[in-house]
Amino acid sequence: MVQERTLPQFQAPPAQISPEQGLVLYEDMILGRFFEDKCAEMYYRGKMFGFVHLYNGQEAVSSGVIKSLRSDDYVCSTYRDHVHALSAGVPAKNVMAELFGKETGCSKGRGGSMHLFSSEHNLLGGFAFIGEGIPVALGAAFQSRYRRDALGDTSADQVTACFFGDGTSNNGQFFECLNMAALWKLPILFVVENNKWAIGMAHERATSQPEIYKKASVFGMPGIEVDGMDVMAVRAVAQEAIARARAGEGPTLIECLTYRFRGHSLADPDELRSKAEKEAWLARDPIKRFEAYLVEHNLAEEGTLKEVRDRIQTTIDDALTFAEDSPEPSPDDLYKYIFAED
Amino acid sequence: MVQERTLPQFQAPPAQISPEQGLVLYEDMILGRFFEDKCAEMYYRGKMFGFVHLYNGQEAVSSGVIKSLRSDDYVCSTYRDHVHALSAGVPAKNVMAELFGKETGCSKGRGGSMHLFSSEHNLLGGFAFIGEGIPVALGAAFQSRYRRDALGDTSADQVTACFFGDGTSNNGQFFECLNMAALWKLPILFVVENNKWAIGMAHERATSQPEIYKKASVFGMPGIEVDGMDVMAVRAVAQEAIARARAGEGPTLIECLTYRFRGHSLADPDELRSKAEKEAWLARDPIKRFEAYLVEHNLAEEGTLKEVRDRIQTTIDDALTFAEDSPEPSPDDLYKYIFAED
Amino acid sequence: MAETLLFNALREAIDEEMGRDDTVFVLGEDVGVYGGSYKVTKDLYNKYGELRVLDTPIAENSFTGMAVGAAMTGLRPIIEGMNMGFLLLAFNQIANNAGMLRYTSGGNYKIPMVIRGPGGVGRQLGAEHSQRLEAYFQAVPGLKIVACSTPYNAKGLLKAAIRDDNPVLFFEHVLLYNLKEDLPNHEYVVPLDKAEIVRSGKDVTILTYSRMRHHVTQAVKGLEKKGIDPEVIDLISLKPLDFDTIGQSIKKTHRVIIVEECMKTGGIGAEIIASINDRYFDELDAPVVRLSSQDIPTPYNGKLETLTIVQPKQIEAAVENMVALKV
Amino acid sequence: MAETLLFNALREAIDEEMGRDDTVFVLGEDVGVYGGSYKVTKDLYNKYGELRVLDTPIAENSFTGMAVGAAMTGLRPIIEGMNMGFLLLAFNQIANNAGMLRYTSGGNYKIPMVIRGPGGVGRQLGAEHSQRLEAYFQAVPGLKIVACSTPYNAKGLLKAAIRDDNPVLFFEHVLLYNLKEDLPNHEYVVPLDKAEIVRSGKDVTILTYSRMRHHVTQAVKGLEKKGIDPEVIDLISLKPLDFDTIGQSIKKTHRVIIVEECMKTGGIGAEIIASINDRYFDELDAPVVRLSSQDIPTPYNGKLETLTIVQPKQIEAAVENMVALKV
Ligand SMILES: Cc1ncc(C[n+]2csc(CCOP(=O)(O)OP(=O)(O)O)c2C)c(N)n1
Ligand SMILES: Cc1ncc(C[n+]2csc(CCOP(=O)(O)OP(=O)(O)O)c2C)c(N)n1
Ligand SMILES: [Mg+2]
Ligand SMILES: [Mg+2]
Repeated sequence: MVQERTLPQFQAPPAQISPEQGLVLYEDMILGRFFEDKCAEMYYRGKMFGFVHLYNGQEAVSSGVIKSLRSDDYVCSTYRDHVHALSAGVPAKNVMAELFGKETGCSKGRGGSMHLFSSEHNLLGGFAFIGEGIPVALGAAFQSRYRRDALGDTSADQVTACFFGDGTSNNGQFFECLNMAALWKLPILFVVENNKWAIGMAHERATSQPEIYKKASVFGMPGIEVDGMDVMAVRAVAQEAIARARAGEGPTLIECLTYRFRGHSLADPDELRSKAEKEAWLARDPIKRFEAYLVEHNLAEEGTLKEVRDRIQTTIDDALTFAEDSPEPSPDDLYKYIFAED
Repeated sequence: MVQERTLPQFQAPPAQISPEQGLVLYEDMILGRFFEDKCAEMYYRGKMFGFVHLYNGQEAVSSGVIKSLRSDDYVCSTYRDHVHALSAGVPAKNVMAELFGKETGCSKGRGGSMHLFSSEHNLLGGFAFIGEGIPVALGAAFQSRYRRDALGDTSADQVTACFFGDGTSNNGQFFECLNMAALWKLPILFVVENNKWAIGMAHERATSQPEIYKKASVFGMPGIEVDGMDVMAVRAVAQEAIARARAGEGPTLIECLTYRFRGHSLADPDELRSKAEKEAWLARDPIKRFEAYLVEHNLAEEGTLKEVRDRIQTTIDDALTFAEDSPEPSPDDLYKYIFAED
Repeated sequence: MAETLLFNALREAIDEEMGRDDTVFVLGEDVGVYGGSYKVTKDLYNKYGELRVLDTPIAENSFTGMAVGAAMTGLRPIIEGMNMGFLLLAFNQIANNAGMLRYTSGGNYKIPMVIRGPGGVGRQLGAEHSQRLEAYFQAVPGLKIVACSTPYNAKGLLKAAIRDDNPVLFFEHVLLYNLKEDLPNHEYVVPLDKAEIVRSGKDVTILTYSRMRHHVTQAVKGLEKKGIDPEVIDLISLKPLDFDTIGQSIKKTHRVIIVEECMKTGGIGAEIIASINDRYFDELDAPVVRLSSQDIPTPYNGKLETLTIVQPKQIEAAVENMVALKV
Repeated sequence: MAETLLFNALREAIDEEMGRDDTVFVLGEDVGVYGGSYKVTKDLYNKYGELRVLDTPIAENSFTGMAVGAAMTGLRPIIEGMNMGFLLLAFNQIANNAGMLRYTSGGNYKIPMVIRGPGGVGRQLGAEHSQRLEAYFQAVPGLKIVACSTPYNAKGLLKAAIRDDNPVLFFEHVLLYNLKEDLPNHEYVVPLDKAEIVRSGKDVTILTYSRMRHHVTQAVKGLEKKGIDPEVIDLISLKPLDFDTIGQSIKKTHRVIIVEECMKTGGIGAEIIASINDRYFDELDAPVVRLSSQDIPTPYNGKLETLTIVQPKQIEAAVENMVALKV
């Protein structure tokens, strides 16, 4: 194992967040965690199929970034998209139903785990192929600028947050889009979730320069490294980047150092990551850490947190029931949705 | 017009080069210049067709880099490839014949101006599409390393020089290949001929960071800026990069600041570049400059240089005669060369 | 009526649609300041500004994906492929995102975008600049594929494509930009999904598109002199094919010749023949004749290039031959 | 004889060829340390080292181009597309460089490379992971396209593909990796250009490939019980098609059914029908029947997915119907 990167230190002053905001973040992280745990259960029980990529361990990134956005901002994800969708406001029941391929799924059962969409929540996808979501996110960001500067709509200050992994940062689309975003000062956050692995490929074996945030520099774009296991740290960085983007000052590249607690997908035997590495990162569990922070700073009591967990457990159970009880798409609709008129 | 970049200063001590070497470079630059002038003449006289991209003004790059290579090294070019082919040793007559679509052309008349190939001279192409030659060059460089390190052939120390333009440096393949070359320490030179324009697109309008050589830094690769109008400067930089590559120390990115004295292709009206800009760069004509250098340092006399020019003029005239007199490919061979067995 | 060159007809279409709907914008290499390699966007940069006529870096895959994202969020991008061949670099974005995303998203998003530019075999442009991508893209679900062939249909079809709520691959031909035609002064739109009957006839149905329409027209002159009366149909829509028009013609002539510029294997003609087999097998008096380009990369040499694509004389001979067999 | 799983048959082929010729190497995502997503290169990294089993970054277009360059300079790369769909990102390198460069270079270079990996519709993998690229690539000149379907032919064909001096697109099927078969202990190679007669018969010719071969085999069981005697041909080579074998069969049965997993429009079946039209029109007693996947992105929902691809019952019905019409 190569030398671990030292995580940047971040001391969040308690005043940075209100108790209410703290609970919003906490609830969102718990929702993500419980949702994924339920998926694993369903998959292993043979009730869910296809490739399913879980997000456990990375919750601080999704919650820290997306909960700092406005509801009319845009979110663009990858195949590891359940939790981004939940943070963006897509109801758990519609995400779960999608994973069951039901008509009530957010993609009407047509997409599945890797293709979550919700125009209502400005969730652009759900992209199964590496890197292909980055240009799409760029397009949403371009659209905001277009409305503001070409059409004169001063209210068009939406920001787009685009998520992807360390492995994806070696793909050409990443660089092409950094360039265009910086060149045209587009309101976009490139959020790299560096979880150290791309399936079985250790990040250091795939890149000649593992510090991804530094790549921003040669595009004249700010690049920031953040402890991706600390939701307060991610939130602080995200808020600043969002403010810059909204003010028309352009894009930011944010590299979140994080870790996935499970294999790449539920089909991955996960034999290559060392026990020591896994344990070191499990000890940084972003949820435990945030619980401690909330309690320590008197932002919430353990009892309140437990209430949140119980409530979310119910949400997940309801989502499952909803998904299981929902109807399958009708065979008559096999050709629906190919064209806009369908 | 944006502020011109200041060209890096380079003072070549005369001892850097022998009179013989000086004449080799001079002859190569003259060959490139006269060849292209003849192409323009043929095109305007309606004797040459297709898209023809000339190299006038950039000769110091081709001669400075390729004449520093060994004959068993590899060269990879673009659609602006005539002069790279000549520097690589492809006889002028076979290049000219190719432009006339003749069977004696280096690509047997099948390729044309944008598709020059010569396996005999390790010229990998002639690539008509932006950036697509970069991975191919990477493959040749990988092959050298493979032979040396996987097959134990210690003589396999060939270096690959890969040429492309400023506009191409915004394409994903450029970045993908920088990464792989640095990661695997491949013996390759990425030579960017920054002539400030990509057809009608000014470099500054296409990139968020115009200093291309700096992009190497985030791949852990040396990046060097050089006055591309000074063959001695290019040569010095190339020699160092080649030595590093040959020694197994990996790739180098070289940005040559240069200028094309003609339009993008012979079909380009060239209306966008300002007169002032053109004149400023014409004043830096690499051939005039090198002539002055040779004479000033007593490396050659004007009479010798004139002899070279006369000889090359004859070479070009002979090449033209050869091309015109050569046979067309036979219609019976329409299907030849599709498969290796043909 | 105003005599208009084909490239200007396209330009007018874009200009009119941009004037009509301010969510319409153009992007691509050199579309702005330079005015487009074939001048289809000339001066629009000055008229509409740098965001609505956006000069992009040379990054086809990403700017195509960007257009998809812009379309998903309510704009109507027109991508100019400086040469359509360059869009091979954007194959993934065109197939997976432009073509399939609406379906995969269960109808969450629509993707109104046009991808247009010059395709086809020009004059000694070499293999890579002489592509006929319609064959590569025809199997992609969710795409409409259109080929224009005259100034009149170029203008009307492009306007329709821009208004269409689906992704449209719109092929122009590098050798047709300077065709001239009198165009109506009033506004008009040509439907994307209707084949055009270029010439009514009874002896044989000739199906063609793009530049080959003009090779067919030339051949027809010779055929008329010999008393042969072919029906000529310009397919216009390469996907979906207009089988109403095609079928009616087959029921009349019972003989079909396809003249296409794409390569034979896996080309548009292959799908036409298969569809005719599916639908009109019993109407055929003879096998369909497929005149396609040779299955080779386009050679640079002018004579080989000419041999690679179908020439009017070959069309004439094939029709004559087919009609003779009838007797 | 040793009972071998299909993925291991492929692994043996690669191992044997790498042992035989040290210019053969494998590259792709997770082919090395991880041993390949479907374990086709398991342990080869330890045996041959990191250069001969090269783990690449996720950069399909560039590593494919890199393989082209390595092939031009004397190596014999085998690219693993972790899923063949990802190679849409490398379309340009595959078409323009792997496919066309030899021709365009006037024979200066040959490009011996294999591009292999899983394609086809799996089990609820969603649209992008359920591609059938053979339709997109079949029009590219200079490529050979092969689809394996059993452990036996997988091994022998892959060995032949590696030895071939041309670029070969080699399709495996994501649902066939665990097929088992006894393989000979001696070395063997299966020619790339020969279709395989799976079952001789006289009533109708069924042309199929890849996983659909097994759907056909299932259908045939039912048909046999009904006294129907179909000839089943696994095409193996999708480009070029083996018309010697296909033609002989048509001359015997005069009836053809194509069963393919690719989409109907512009699929392999379209080209087959067109070629049959060109060559054997008069031999046909009935239109060719084309059973293809629906022309839609593969839906995730299991039931819709099942409806999207051809099922054995549909094959049975189609054959019965065709044979019945004969009477
Ligand atoms: C174009 C493309 N190539 C390859 C893949 C297969 N693949 C899926 S996920 C993955 C690794 C991605 O790693 P990273 O970007 O670090 O994201 P993570 O999975 O760690 O979140 C790969 C190679 C793909 N989906 N798309
Ligand atoms: C993939 C691709 N996209 C676009 C083009 C069209 N094109 C040819 S040259 C060129 C400009 C290239 O500029 P640069 O890289 O600076 O090289 P230069 O021509 O200045 O030498 C463009 C856009 C192409 N050939 N290939
Ligand atoms: Mg990762
Ligand atoms: Mg340039």
